Amino acid sequence: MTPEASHTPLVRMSGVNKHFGSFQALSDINVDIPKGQVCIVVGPSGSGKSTLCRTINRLETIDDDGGYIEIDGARLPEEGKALAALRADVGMVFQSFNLFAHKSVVENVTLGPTKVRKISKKQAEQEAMEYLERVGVGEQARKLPAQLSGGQQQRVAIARALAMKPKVLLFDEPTSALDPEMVQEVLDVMVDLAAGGMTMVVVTHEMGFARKAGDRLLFMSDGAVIEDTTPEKFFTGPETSRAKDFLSKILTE
Amino acid sequence: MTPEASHTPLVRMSGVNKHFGSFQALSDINVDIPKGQVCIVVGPSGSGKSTLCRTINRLETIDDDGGYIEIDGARLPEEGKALAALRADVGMVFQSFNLFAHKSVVENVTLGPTKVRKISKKQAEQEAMEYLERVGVGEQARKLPAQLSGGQQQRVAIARALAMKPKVLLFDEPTSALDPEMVQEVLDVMVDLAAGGMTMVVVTHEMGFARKAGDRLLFMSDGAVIEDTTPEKFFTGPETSRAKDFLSKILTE
Amino acid sequence: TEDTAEDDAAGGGGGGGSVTVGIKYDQPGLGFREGNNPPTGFDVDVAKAVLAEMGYQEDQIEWVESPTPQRENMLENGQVDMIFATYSITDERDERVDFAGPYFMAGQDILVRTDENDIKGPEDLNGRNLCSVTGSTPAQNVRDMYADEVELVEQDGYSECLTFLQSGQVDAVTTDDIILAGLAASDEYAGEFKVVGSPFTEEPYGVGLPEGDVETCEQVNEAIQKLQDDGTIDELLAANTEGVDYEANAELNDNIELVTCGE
Amino acid sequence: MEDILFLFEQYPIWEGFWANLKLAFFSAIFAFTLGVILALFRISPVRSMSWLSGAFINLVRNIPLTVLVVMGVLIFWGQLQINMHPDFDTNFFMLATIALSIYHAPFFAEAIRSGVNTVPLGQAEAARSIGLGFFAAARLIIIPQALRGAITPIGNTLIALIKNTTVAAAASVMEASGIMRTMIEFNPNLMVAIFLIIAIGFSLIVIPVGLLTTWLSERLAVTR
Amino acid sequence: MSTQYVLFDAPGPRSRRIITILNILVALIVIGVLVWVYQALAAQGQMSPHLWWNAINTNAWVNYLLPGLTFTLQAAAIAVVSSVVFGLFFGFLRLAPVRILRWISMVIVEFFRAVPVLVLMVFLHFFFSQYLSNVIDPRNSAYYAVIVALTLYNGAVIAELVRAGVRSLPAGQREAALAVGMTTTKSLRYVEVPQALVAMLPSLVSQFVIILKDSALGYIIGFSELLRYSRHLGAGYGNIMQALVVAAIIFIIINSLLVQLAQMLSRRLSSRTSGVTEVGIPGIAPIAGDTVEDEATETRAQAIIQQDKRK
Ligand SMILES: Nc1ncnc2c1ncn2[C@@H]1O[C@H](COP(=O)(O)OP(=O)(O)OP(=O)(O)O)[C@@H](O)[C@H]1O
Ligand SMILES: Nc1ncnc2c1ncn2[C@@H]1O[C@H](COP(=O)(O)OP(=O)(O)OP(=O)(O)O)[C@@H](O)[C@H]1O
Ligand SMILES: [Mg+2]
Ligand SMILES: [Mg+2]
Repeated sequence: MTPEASHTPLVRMSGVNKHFGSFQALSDINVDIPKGQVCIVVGPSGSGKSTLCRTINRLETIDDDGGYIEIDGARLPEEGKALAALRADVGMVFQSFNLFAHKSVVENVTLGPTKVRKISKKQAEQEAMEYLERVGVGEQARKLPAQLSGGQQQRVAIARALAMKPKVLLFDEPTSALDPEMVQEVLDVMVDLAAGGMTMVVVTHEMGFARKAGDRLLFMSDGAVIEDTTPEKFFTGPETSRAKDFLSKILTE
Repeated sequence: MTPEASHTPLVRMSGVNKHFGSFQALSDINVDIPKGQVCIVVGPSGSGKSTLCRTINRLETIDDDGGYIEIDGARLPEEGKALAALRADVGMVFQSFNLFAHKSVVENVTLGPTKVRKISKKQAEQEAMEYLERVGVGEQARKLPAQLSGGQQQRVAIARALAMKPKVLLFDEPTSALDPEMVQEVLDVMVDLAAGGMTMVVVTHEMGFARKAGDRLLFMSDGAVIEDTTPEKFFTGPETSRAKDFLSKILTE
Repeated sequence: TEDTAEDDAAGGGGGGGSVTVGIKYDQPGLGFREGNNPPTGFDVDVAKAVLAEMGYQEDQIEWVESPTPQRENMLENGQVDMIFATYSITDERDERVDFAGPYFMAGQDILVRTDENDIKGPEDLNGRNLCSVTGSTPAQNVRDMYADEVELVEQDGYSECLTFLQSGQVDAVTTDDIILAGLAASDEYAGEFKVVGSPFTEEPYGVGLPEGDVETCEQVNEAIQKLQDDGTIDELLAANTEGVDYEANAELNDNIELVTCGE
Repeated sequence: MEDILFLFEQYPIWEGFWANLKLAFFSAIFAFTLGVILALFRISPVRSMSWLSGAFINLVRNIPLTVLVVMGVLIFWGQLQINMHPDFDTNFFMLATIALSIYHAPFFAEAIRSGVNTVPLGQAEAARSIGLGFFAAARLIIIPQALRGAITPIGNTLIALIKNTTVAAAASVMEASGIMRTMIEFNPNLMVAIFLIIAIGFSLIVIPVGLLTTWLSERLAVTR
Repeated sequence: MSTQYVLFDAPGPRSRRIITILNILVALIVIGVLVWVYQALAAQGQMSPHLWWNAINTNAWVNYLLPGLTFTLQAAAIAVVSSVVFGLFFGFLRLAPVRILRWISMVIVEFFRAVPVLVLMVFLHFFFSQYLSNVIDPRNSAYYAVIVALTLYNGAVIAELVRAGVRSLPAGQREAALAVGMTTTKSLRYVEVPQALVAMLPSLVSQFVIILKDSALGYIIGFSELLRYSRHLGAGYGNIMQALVVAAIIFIIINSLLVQLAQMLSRRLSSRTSGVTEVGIPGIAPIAGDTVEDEATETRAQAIIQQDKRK
């Protein structure tokens, strides 16, 4: 079912399991994501979407039972500097933005490059401004996160992730904490990124976005990926009854 | 424009104004809602939808400038027993459910009937179970609210309101705090109620619901009702430019 | 106590040759001090005279407040070198510190409101309210020896006792006659109180010294002897009780026997 | 070890702690009662009442307890001649109790108020919207939840109160800290042991209260 | 009526009448009580102007109030600085990855929070003058006893504030820092600790109020601070009541200013941290019990450190 990639996938999850205590949050995940692919993840609440997303940069560990995750052909390091270095290559955008509350917008964006990539402050700031302009919040650069709207904060969060020049970007429900009028401005930025060839894993229920920008769609249920298809096919003809059930709940209008 | 009602309207708002300090949250509201009507209220954030809804059972007072509100032909009492009695006749469902956190589900539903309507505990419980069954959470009766999902909590809140056998039900964005999959289960209950002839005022952005169950739609902007029409007409051909603007932001998919 | 911190700041007390003397700060006529002003009173003057005999200049003396309940401690801890603070020589105290002197013989007496006529001596205090200072002998004396039904309130200083006496919360204040005289004479209370005038104990005022400091003790005794012989002490007493209706107990004071140091 | 037994024989250590406990018990009752009244005034819609309570709370909270106790003896008793008991020991015990009660009442009031503040406005609105009147809403919905939210701050205040009973020493009440002082004065060689006896004594009183508070507040916590 | 009361509904006309009546009643009672107090004092001769004047004239300030206030403020200020140092040190120790360190600091912190400050002060006073008389001038032992006792107690409280400050940050802050490639140390250093400190500031300021108030305990061990000096003032001029009232007012004014500063900081800073800047109930330290059990349930943040370290 999986669309085959001709060379090493950028992200490979192979036989990944994850337990919280006795509860199994991920079961036998096998997913290869080639470079440039935009992979949408959908599924009911509690199905393991966030967990899947977070294991990719090891904010959650995985079970030590032979399953593994590779980024760009290299095993995910388990700790220390190597892990930090890997995380620098994997950007993440959270549902609740998680901007650093004590730093201005531009400092939020430069903090990673200067402290992790050791780029000069000046250059980091110049680049940060470019990213901020690109996501449309250049004018807010000197403000504190608390002074921005949710939509603006999330776009700053995207700029912060981009500033690390990541190989892949993870989005965990980036628009679900936003007021309806602000959803679109964030999705627009994401569509641009997708069009620009960024490899992305996006947990979202925004079907418009999924159809417009998604190359592939994973449907999760009870910790397993039970459909691995394209957004178009999924929304028009889901194969499993759980997916049908799920869609009937979501698509009410 | 308002669909004329032949007899006394169940809810009449006439020349209602409301200030918060110097800020005018409602300006000159004139709305009659006949028995059985399902009246949808939409509008941008801050336009006064919640305020309108809350003035109807006097959770907000209105300005003392000649404007008035009548329920079933009687002026809204200003305080004391009379106000409490009136509120018992006007059910309200909140965005954040507001179930009594220290009481079980069934106690939440029986509290009003036993303490306000003075119905025997036994009968109240029996009725409560019927309402809980009707909204599909009969099995959760002995749990505490915090143990339920949002959708279940909101359905309990509806059962709690119904148990008072109200003349009119007010809903203030009843689904906007819910996860997408749970929205439908709540809307389904509301559609049922509407079909059963309940008079309802519903602040919501769920267009599917508005179209399916709404008899009438009020579009608010800056505290005033600037369109008073039907859902169908509103979504297909809004008259004012503000409504068009609003719709273009909401309807992105 | 920390008054010394301020003394240091004020530059009081010269280098190696300074001596720290504990006195009362709140007993007008005996030991009294306001802020950084020089202290005044009979004890202070005697201390100066004694120390002068021992070869100390006035600017070599550091004054420290030594409230009644803390006197033994201050000597034991080395907070002061000597104490001139209406310090009666008793056996109990002698176990913890050493005394030189006495330089004056006081007697315990009772202070009452001017219009009080029922209290003529300690026996009359049964069922009445009496005020004295925490840790001082007089109060216990009265209770143990004369009036076991007296209600006793102890305060940190006599000034509180006077306010209580003035407001009627206590009927009598007891301590040494000379202290009472000084208090009764102060401007604030002029005419309100009287000393009953029948001292019922002997209170030999000694100079408190750290246990075992025989050398200083002997020096102090020598100085006191000289000051008594040449009448200086009488002069100082007269100067400090000027205008007060007070006569020292002549019989006792005329031939004071000094303690033997090092016993 | 013998020395320590000697201390227990020679000095009224138990009586001292007992005095602290008695002070704490009575002060806690009075302070809590006054605190409830202050809290009700504070959250009432009557401006003058809430202002009055606020003024009292802010004044008293900013005065050191020692000053209050000393004022109690020197002003309340000494100057204003308010006698509560002809027996001086009892009288000063009562004075200390009053000072402790006045001092801690604002803290109890704030604890209760913060408990009320843990109840979301929505709970009150929901209660009103099903037709419950003021008293019914307060009794059935708000107070039960507010009390649970107030357990922790009330426990904190109670612990502070227990420790603060030592300040009664300034009103010549013979309690543990005063006895400790006498003991050290006469047995300076046992100073550390004496301190540990008193310190551990207080820990044994205070820590269980803390644990009980935590246990209660967790058990009764309202999960939202 | 834009203020919302949890307990009270928006008032109608009858309630408004009742409120007005109550307002008048309260005003009358307050005036009555004030008049009564005034007359009771006047009857005692306590209202005579010279008694009050003697408590606030130049002599009173120069010789009594200012010297006393200086000592009070000096002791409090030193205690504030040293307790912050103590608190930061033990606070971070309580977050340390080594279990034994966490334990040691927990025992120390809990001990000093459970012992009454006065008991500590009395002990230290004797201890310093007995055993440390060659280090500390015995004449100043009460002064140092006050400072050290305040430091130990308030330092323990601040240690709890530090720990609570880091704990109260949402886990997302650390996760975001890790996600841009910071190590756990860098995340602590650049993201968590700065925010925890900002969040703590208002509580620190209100801790200053506690320290200032507790410095008056020094009165009992003979430290000449404001209270003792004003007692001397009262003793010298027969106006004990007036002198104590003036001392109380000085305390009230200084502490109110500090409380206002704390509240202002808490408003200003709340947008600069994702921690909680609430001051809580100024004047009461959090209880002992609630930390003992925390030891078992490690913080989410700690769990992540551990996670990264393990394996
Ligand atoms: N730290 C944790 N400890 C224990 N269980 C957890 C933890 N995190 C997640 N879980 C559980 O794992 C399951 C999957 O969680 P996850 O957050 O991945 O779901 P999700 O699909 O993202 O849901 P949602 O749409 O609600 O965000 C859930 O049942 C959740 O309760
Ligand atoms: N208690 C209050 N005090 C002051 N202003 C208020 C209060 N409640 C509401 N407002 C103001 O009144 C206006 C209308 O508020 P309302 O909550 O009715 O808007 P709304 O249309 O329901 O918005 P939303 O879609 O965000 O819920 C807003 O500008 C709001 O800031
Ligand atoms: Mg999720
Ligand atoms: Mg609203």
